[in-house]
Amino acid sequence: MGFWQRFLQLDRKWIFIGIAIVVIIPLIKPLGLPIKPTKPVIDLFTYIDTLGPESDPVMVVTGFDPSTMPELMPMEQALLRHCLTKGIPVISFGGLYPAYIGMAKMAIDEVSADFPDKKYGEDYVFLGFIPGVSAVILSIGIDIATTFGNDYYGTPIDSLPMLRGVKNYSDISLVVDVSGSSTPEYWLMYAQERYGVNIGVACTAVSAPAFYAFLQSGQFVGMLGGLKGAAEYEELMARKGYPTGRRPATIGMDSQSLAHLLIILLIILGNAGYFIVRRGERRQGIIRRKK
Amino acid sequence: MSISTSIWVWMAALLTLMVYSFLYKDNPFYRLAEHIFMGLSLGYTLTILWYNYIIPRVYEPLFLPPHQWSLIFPILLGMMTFGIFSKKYSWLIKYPLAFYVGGYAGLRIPLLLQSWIIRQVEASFLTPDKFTSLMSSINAILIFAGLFATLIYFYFSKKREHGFGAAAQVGIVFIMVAFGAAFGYTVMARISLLIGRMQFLLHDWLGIM
Amino acid sequence: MRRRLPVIIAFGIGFLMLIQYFIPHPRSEEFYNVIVQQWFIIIFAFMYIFALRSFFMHHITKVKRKKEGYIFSAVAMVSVLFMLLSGLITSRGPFFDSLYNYMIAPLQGTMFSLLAFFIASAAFRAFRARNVQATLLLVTATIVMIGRVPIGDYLWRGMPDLVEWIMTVPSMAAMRGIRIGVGLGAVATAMKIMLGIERSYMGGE
Amino acid sequence: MLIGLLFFFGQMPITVVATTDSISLKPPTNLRAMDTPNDHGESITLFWDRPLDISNIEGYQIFREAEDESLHLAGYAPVNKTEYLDQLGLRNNVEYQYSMRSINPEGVVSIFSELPPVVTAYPQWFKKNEVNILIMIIIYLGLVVYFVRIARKGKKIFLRRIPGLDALEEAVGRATEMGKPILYVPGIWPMDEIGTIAAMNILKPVSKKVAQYESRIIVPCIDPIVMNVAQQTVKEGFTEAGRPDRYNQDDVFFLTSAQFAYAAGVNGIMVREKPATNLFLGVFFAESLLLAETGNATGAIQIAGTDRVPQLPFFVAACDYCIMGEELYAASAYLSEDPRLISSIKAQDWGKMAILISLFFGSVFSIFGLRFILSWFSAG
Repeated sequence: MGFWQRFLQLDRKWIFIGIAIVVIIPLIKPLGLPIKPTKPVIDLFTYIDTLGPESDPVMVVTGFDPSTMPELMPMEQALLRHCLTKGIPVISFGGLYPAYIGMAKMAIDEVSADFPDKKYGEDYVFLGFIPGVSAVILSIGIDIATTFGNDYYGTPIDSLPMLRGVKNYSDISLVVDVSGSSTPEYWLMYAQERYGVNIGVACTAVSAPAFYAFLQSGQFVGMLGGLKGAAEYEELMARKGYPTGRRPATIGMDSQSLAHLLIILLIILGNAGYFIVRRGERRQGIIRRKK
Repeated sequence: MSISTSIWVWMAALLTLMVYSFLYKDNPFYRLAEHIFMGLSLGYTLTILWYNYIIPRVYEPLFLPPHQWSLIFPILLGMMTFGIFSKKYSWLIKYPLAFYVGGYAGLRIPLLLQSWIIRQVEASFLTPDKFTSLMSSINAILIFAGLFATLIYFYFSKKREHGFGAAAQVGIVFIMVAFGAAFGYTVMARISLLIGRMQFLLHDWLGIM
Repeated sequence: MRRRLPVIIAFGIGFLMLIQYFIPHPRSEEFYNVIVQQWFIIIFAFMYIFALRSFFMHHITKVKRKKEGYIFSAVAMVSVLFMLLSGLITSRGPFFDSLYNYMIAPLQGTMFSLLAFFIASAAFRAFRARNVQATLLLVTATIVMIGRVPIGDYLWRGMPDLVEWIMTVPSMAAMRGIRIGVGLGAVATAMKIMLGIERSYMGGE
Repeated sequence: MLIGLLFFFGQMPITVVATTDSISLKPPTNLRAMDTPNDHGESITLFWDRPLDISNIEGYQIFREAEDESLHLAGYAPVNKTEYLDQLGLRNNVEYQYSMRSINPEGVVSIFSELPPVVTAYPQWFKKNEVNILIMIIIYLGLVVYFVRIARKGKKIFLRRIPGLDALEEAVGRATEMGKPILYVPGIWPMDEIGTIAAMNILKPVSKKVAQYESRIIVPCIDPIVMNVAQQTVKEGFTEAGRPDRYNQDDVFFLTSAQFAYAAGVNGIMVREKPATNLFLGVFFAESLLLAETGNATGAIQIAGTDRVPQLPFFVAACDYCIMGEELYAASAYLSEDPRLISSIKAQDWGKMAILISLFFGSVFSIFGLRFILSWFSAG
């Protein structure tokens, strides 16, 4: 049996080992493969980047649980970092479902630890979960203080200096929903269409195609899709010289790229082998027939 | 960063490794993780069922005032399942099954019609607003043709001859492109999951990245 | 009668649930809620008794007969009781949450992530250009795969756009076609059940 | 929650700042309030015309008052809107008085608009906007019944082959030859999905074949109702084949209750029991490839079928045969050889044809500005 024949029957364990290697090695020793930001990411980044300390706050909504955390946590952290770096007031909203609040807390705690000069209540606030889903989105459009009452830590909204003068969506420059589900559609339907607030979306690679239509129609300001979107956002921040932290998405993206390349390589080699073996078999067939 | 000292993180890490051992071959570690997993998930489901469903939707309405006595009917219906213990009355289980399956069948009909048929058809008409540019016109016609061919591919009661056969051939071309695209598209998400698990092992557990 | 009554029940409740959809009145919503959130749940709960019986019988038999690997059956049974009791005793307290977060969730995530390996081996094995159809499948998959990572962008600027075009034009056309077909088939099946033409789900006649 | 909100809004002071700005700022005109149609009540729709000069306006504040609700801010709409749906804290059959005013970015407000007549929200008994769906159901039901009647008269219907189903018999036979069991995985969704019901419908003819071949079938279940149905179905299948003695209830069992735990368990069964044939028929999600790839590694013949479109590529890649989409529903009819079931497939085809014709003529007419066919397919 020739090399190609054996290759075609390659035990899948070798493929598994290959995938493990190309995923693990870049995580330990990042390669720094180049990343080229795409338009939806640039749009969202630029929108936030033009804001400043005097702008209306940006609201970052947490919409994911541990199952989609690998993709979405880097996005949420990059967005929070960007805002804090630029001094844009940030409202971190713990989400429409109770399962998301833990993720939101983790994100804001980790990021704010890197910005010791930013004060809670003045530079950023953290709003907790309240039940109601679409009713919550609607009532933020009327009055934030009465919707939430207190922030996550139990402080009345009225006594948070940052939120003075922030009444509803008309005083918010952008809502970004970092979501592992279809909640961006709720924000679109209830906040954007009803109240005209700008919406950005950060979602998993799987749900990104579903939101493309809204992006094209201009209903979303911009979009981060999957680990790639997060990595592009980190890249844009790095280009501007902003602090980016550990850049988890960029690190992950190296693994992602290598894994894709390995799979493609396997497909190509598999087909090459297939054709070589088949041609060999055909030739043998011809020889046999001649005999 | 250094290796984790939390017993919980260690537990999670060991279970993770046990599952990955399946990639080499079936072994007692995988088998242990598998059975723990099956057991814990079932226990979890039962707990959730108890607190989120049985207590608020059955126990409380029935035993707390105002008593919702009508719930006796589904309970009787449910008790009919016990018929399977006896040969003579085993047919009794057909009643709750008929109720449950029949009810859902009726419930699904308008929903299926709306989201799987009407919305899809509604979006597929070639209306003048789809012909704003050359590219959009080509795309609109391609989608339209692809949809036609795919539907014809699934036609059961006609021989695939002449035009019909050709259309079905075109249909399978579109279907294969769609499958390839879906496959390729999913690769990214699956690799991301693996990266997430590896980051857990390397960062949260071993503390080496 | 014994044969017809279940069919009549299936039709009756099916018809009511169908009509309910078209009535927005709170009465109709209440009917829906009672049936779906209470009646169906109760039937479901009774069926669960049998599911649990099946689960434990399956494993107890293994342990009793000391079948190969019976120890794992014991582990499975202990795990159920352990999780259930820790949920009930602590009324879903932090310990219960930790069991979920550090045992169930990682197991779930890891099982899910096995797909990264399997998708690679499946692609290697299945994506061979045997005929036109298979070639289309593998070429599209490869293009989409490469267009999704930054390298695709470097190979050819238009790569991400091409991927998007594939997703939104030919792929969408086929997906829609399949969906409409599935919709028609599912509605027909549901109607056959309501009409009692199809009743293998209750064991047949 | 909503009651709480209402309470808050009720407490809110309304500050009216009268400045020169507030005089130049004009309120919306022609405010109309009506009950939102085709709903369960508790909702009112407002319409208005924009003021002529909107240059300095940021949006409109909407106020509401009732006998037991003092005048309070009930909503907000951005400047370009002319419609608002009020659903927060409304009650049926209560008379509400609405009013509106404009607000500029500095928070300066205009005077109130003219008051429209009082309005009440009330529920309706029929969704008039979805009557098209009802009509389609009736027509389709008529088609199904019609073809079933024709079948009773004994008219033969041509059906094309489905390769996966043709292979089924061979796959069952192979398992018997090898003396190994057949694994039937009925998906991971409860009995409320039509795809799962279809899986149960196929299970009966399959188990009948299994009994005829004196083979063994293993059916691990994830849902209690599916398990009960599967037990009934397999038992009946064995009985019909005249082999009730071969039915083993312990082979149709409840495995566990969660998606990936189930996948882990089924994988375990596949590598330990080494079934000769794996059938994955029903509703599958991400676990599809986990199962199919493990089954492939054990060398089993695999036939898969699902109505979940996103999972089809994985089954196509990792299984020997794949029953695609609606073929799953047709499969039980094909296998049962019951003319009544087979005939209903004809109704499906007619449905397809009707859709194709509507799409074609709807598109052609719409180019000439006639949109009546399009309106049949508007969802609500």
